[in-house]
Amino acid sequence: MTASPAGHALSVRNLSVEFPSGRGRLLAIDDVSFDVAPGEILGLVGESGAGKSLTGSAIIGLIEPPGRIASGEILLAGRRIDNLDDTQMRHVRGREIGMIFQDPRTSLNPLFTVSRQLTDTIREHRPMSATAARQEALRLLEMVGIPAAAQRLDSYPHEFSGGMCQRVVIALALAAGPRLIIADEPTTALDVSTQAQIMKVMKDLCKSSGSAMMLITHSMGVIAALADRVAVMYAGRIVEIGPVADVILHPRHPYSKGLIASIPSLEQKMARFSQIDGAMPRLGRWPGGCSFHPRCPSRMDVCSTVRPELTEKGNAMMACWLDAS
Amino acid sequence: MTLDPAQPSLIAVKGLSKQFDLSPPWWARLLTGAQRRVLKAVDDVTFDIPRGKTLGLVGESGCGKSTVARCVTNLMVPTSGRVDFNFGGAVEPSTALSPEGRRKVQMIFQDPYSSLNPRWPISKTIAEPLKVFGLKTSRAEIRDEVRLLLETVGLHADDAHKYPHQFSGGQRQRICIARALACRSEFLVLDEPTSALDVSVQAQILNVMLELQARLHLTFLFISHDLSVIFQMSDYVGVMYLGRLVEIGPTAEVFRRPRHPYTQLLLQTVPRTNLVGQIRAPLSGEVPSPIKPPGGCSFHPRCPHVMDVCRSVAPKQTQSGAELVACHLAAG
Amino acid sequence: MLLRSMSESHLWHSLRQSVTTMAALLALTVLVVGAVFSPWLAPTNPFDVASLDLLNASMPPSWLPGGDFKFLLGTDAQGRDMLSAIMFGMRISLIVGLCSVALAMAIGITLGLTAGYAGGSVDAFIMRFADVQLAFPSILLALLISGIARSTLSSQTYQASALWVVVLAIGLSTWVLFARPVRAACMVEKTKDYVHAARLLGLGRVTILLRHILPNVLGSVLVIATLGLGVSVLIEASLSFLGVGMPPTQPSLGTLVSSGRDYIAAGEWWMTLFPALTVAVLVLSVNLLGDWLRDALNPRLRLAR
Amino acid sequence: MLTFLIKRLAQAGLVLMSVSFCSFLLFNFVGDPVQQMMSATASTEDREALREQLGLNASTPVQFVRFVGNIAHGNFGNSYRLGRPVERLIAERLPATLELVAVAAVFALVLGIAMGLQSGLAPTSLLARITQWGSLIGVSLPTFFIGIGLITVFSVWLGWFPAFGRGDVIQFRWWSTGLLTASGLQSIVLPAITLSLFLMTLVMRLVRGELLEVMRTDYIKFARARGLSKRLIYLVYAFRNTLVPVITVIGLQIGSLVAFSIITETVFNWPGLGLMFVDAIQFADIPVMATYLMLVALVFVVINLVVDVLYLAIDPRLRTGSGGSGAAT
Repeated sequence: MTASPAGHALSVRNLSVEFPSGRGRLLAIDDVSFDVAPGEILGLVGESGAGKSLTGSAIIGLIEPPGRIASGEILLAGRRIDNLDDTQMRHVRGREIGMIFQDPRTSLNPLFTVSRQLTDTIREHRPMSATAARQEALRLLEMVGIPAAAQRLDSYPHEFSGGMCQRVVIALALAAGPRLIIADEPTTALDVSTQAQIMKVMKDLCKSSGSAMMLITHSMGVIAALADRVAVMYAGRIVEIGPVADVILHPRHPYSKGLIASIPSLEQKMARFSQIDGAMPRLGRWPGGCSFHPRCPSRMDVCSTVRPELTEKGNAMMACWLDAS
Repeated sequence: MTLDPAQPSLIAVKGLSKQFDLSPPWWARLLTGAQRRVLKAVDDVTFDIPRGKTLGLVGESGCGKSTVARCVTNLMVPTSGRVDFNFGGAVEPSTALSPEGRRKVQMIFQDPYSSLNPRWPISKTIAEPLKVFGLKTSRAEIRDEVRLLLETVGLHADDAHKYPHQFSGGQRQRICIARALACRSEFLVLDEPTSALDVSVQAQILNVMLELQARLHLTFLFISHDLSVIFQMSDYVGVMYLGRLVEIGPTAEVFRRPRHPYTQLLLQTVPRTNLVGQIRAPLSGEVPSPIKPPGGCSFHPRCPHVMDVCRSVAPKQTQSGAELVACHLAAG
Repeated sequence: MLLRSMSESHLWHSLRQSVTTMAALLALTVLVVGAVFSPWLAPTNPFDVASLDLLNASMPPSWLPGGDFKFLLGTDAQGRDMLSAIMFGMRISLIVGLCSVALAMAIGITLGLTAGYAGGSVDAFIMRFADVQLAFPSILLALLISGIARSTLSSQTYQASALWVVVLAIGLSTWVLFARPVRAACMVEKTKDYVHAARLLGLGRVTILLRHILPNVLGSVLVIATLGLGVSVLIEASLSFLGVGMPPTQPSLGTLVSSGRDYIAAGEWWMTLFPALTVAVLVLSVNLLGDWLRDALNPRLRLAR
Repeated sequence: MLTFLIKRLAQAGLVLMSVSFCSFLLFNFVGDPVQQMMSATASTEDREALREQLGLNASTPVQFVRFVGNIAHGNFGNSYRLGRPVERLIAERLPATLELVAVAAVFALVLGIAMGLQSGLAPTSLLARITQWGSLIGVSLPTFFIGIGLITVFSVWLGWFPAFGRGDVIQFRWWSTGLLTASGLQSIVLPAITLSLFLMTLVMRLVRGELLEVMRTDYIKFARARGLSKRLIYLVYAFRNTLVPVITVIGLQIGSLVAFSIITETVFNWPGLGLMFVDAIQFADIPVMATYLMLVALVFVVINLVVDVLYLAIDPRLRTGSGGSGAAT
């Protein structure tokens, strides 16, 4: 946290997102801060309902109403983008932030050719003739590794396999050369062997273009393979953030510990799985103090009343009262 | 071959095939010259499961593992082949199961959100098999049994009157297990039972299943695309690719020394948390459409060890150590 | 059963949120009470020929010059009190509407469930049948059926059974309204795992359909039934307007509009306007209620999957 | 693709066959034609002769084949009431109805789609709320009431438009058009509005509903995340996806526009087929009824074939015929 916000591709400061409801306003993201350096891949990991996808939507300014950003700042290369109006934000989306969604088959409009969707996106952000845009579309498809791209340019999405569709989606997200890519579960809908290919494409592209990436996933394996740093989210907050090797191999927050321990191992057969009891509470039923305390094996009195803040512990930061003193 | 000659098999599947005819109607084929299109979802699959053991079936989407599950439980009628059960008495083919036999074969489904009738309180769902099979008759007995079953799977007995939407995914999966237990089933098909759940909840559900298996001596057919779950849960594992069983054997053996190149590929590409920063992937290749599988060995276009014979001849299953492998390499 | 599991509090809460729905419910209650209890509530009995007096004919509503407070909404050309005629007419309109919805629902649900669950050639046959049916828009079919009844029955039998002919005509021409969504919903439900679980218990098709699937498609049926009531009342009114629905001896709202129509040119608009307005308010409030039901049940249905 | 079209053509043929069979049944079993055609005093021999002459003594299948053959030759029999060939009557009345339906359909589609888009894209705007309410009232009002109301206001009170009839028409061979004369245009305004209102509100609600549905899909979210302009997202991407389900319903409903023209024509005394049909029902004029039915079915079938072709134009997935590859795993 030493560099100035300007040095970061993305800085999120004290971000909170709320949903008005019958029972008052519900905080779905509560005071989240993190940075992503240029060329860095930050993994955002957590179970469903932790608020990781919502964080991604908040950054690109596409939270579904009635949800809205309650407080905090989002800075893209030092420029505040959370208070931009719709037109200004439209020029940020696609041009400066690219987004990749989970299901490649539903992400592409089934009624338009791949080239149409690509050229529309390219020409939206870069003044270019139709033929030049088509050339660029071809270049993008080749870049993401679509074989015989020239012949497939005018195909419709249903003529592609799942993995090929996701490559097209990546090409679309990269069409205007964004400085930040938000990838929301980019490999979840794919088969294991295809998954690895897509991860490789994403990692290579990040390295070669210098774009930063925010990788949102529930899979620790994907995080381990791709990310440089990882933030673990629970109930709308970051509970632990640090370099991947530290957090995944030596987690210290009881939740990260439990989460990683509950992943079935491929190395050693166990008689019983290590489990965290209970489940993540639903939105609006989050307990006070540390919201993990009802499930925490090492909870203390303080945990149920006072909320721990993120504090530095070695290479990583975590929000826990354990060895806080 | 049987997986464990010392143990009697509870279920034996022989030459199971299931085809779906996707061809256009005959008049359209006549007029447009279109070809018949037959999807071989399952192609000549043979295996057996010893009593009290777990066979894991693993493979990518479209490999036919769910179709096997449906054929085994009689939700689908196989095109050919047979499924025989032996619950200790006579051998019963699955197509002619007695009500008693049917009761013993139950299934846990993937989607906990659709596997419970949303209009029924869960007590009614769990009580249904008790009534249908006449296991309990009086109202008080049924109520007590439902409470007992709920506690067995780790839920509160007082929640019996609640409706499915009041439960989380993991809790619903427990309710489904309770329904299967209500049948006093002996053989459970688990079709991706945890793939809709979060990791920490997955661990809970898998633990429940392990405990119940040990206590009630249950036999499992465990279907999953997750290699590590299969590794942990099963005694034997079968690997499927495009409708065929390419490798089957004791879990430890298959995972330690995979013999089929496809199994090797799967094990190599699965992301592991202990390998930080490593992506081990072949550059290209995807599962082809099961409607038009490649000729010969259907894996040959992706196989790094492909030989000429692979393109033309489909390999037969051959014994290799404690395993059966369908590969020309293993055949020597 | 349905409402209980939807939890009454939820429906009630959403009902109180919507002012228009409350208003519609109120209007509907007033109209239905007025119609059901018309023999006791109506100021006069419009069918009692003895009480008619031609001196009272064509009187404007009571608040206009020449109006009489005895006849709040004026009188028709025979001196009938319009208010009473409307209340009695609405009774007939509602009976026809409800009966024909019930008929359409019975046919539609049965065929829809059968087609959806059986699939294959049974499904194809029923749905082709529905397609042919769709080629005859409902009002046309209703016209045809009452036309046939008119030409086959003697005029006396026809008069006596006019109500049932109209019910039959509307019911037979609107069943597709139910059959298609029920079939679609049934096809969705039957692939769900709770149905598979029921099949594993060895339950028969009929048992599964009635115990498991039917309760789960009732939500959409309820919405269609509400909207269908509006449609039925409209068709009945149109048929009567065209002179092939309810005869003047048993006047429904549509019949009243139709018989008052000739007097518009003479400036005696109330004979048409008031019955027509009643139809409009009736159908509007039914539609509002249906819309609200759909919105109130839908997110719930989606959540419960 | 060819399979798809052949299938639809076969279905269309099936519909026409069933409808002509219904018409045939109408002819033969409802109301004895001999009874209708001869006076009550005619002798039994005369009746028998006429029977023979009409071919009524042949077996039912033979009669049906003859019936279809007659239709194929454009011979629909004589009207009981007017004693003239039905095809002539139809030909005289057809232009009036088709013009009315066409004008109403254009009204309904253009305004309905425009209002639907508007209220779907800005569901909370004042205009959207007004159209939303208007549409609800629109589907709740009986067609005849709208017609009577329009006549009362615009003809009786204001005197802007004629209350009935078609105005002056120009004859082109057998087709007569009212669209080329001032009085003809004036005359068509009120009936066309009356007829179009129901479809217009339906189209509007449908477009709005489908658009809201499409706006929730991943590909629209992804298009927004790529920073595409609103115009492109709404009017090109989302609109085309909205059209797929919308044209099906529109296809079905344009058919029913023909049916609803019965009421409109009655209210406005419009000299079209609907008016003729109502008269035919009153007098049990079976040949006219039967022919009208077949005509409506034909219109329905033709419109639906057009819809199918539109489908092919809009949805590439149908063109390659690979729709059904998502089989069980």
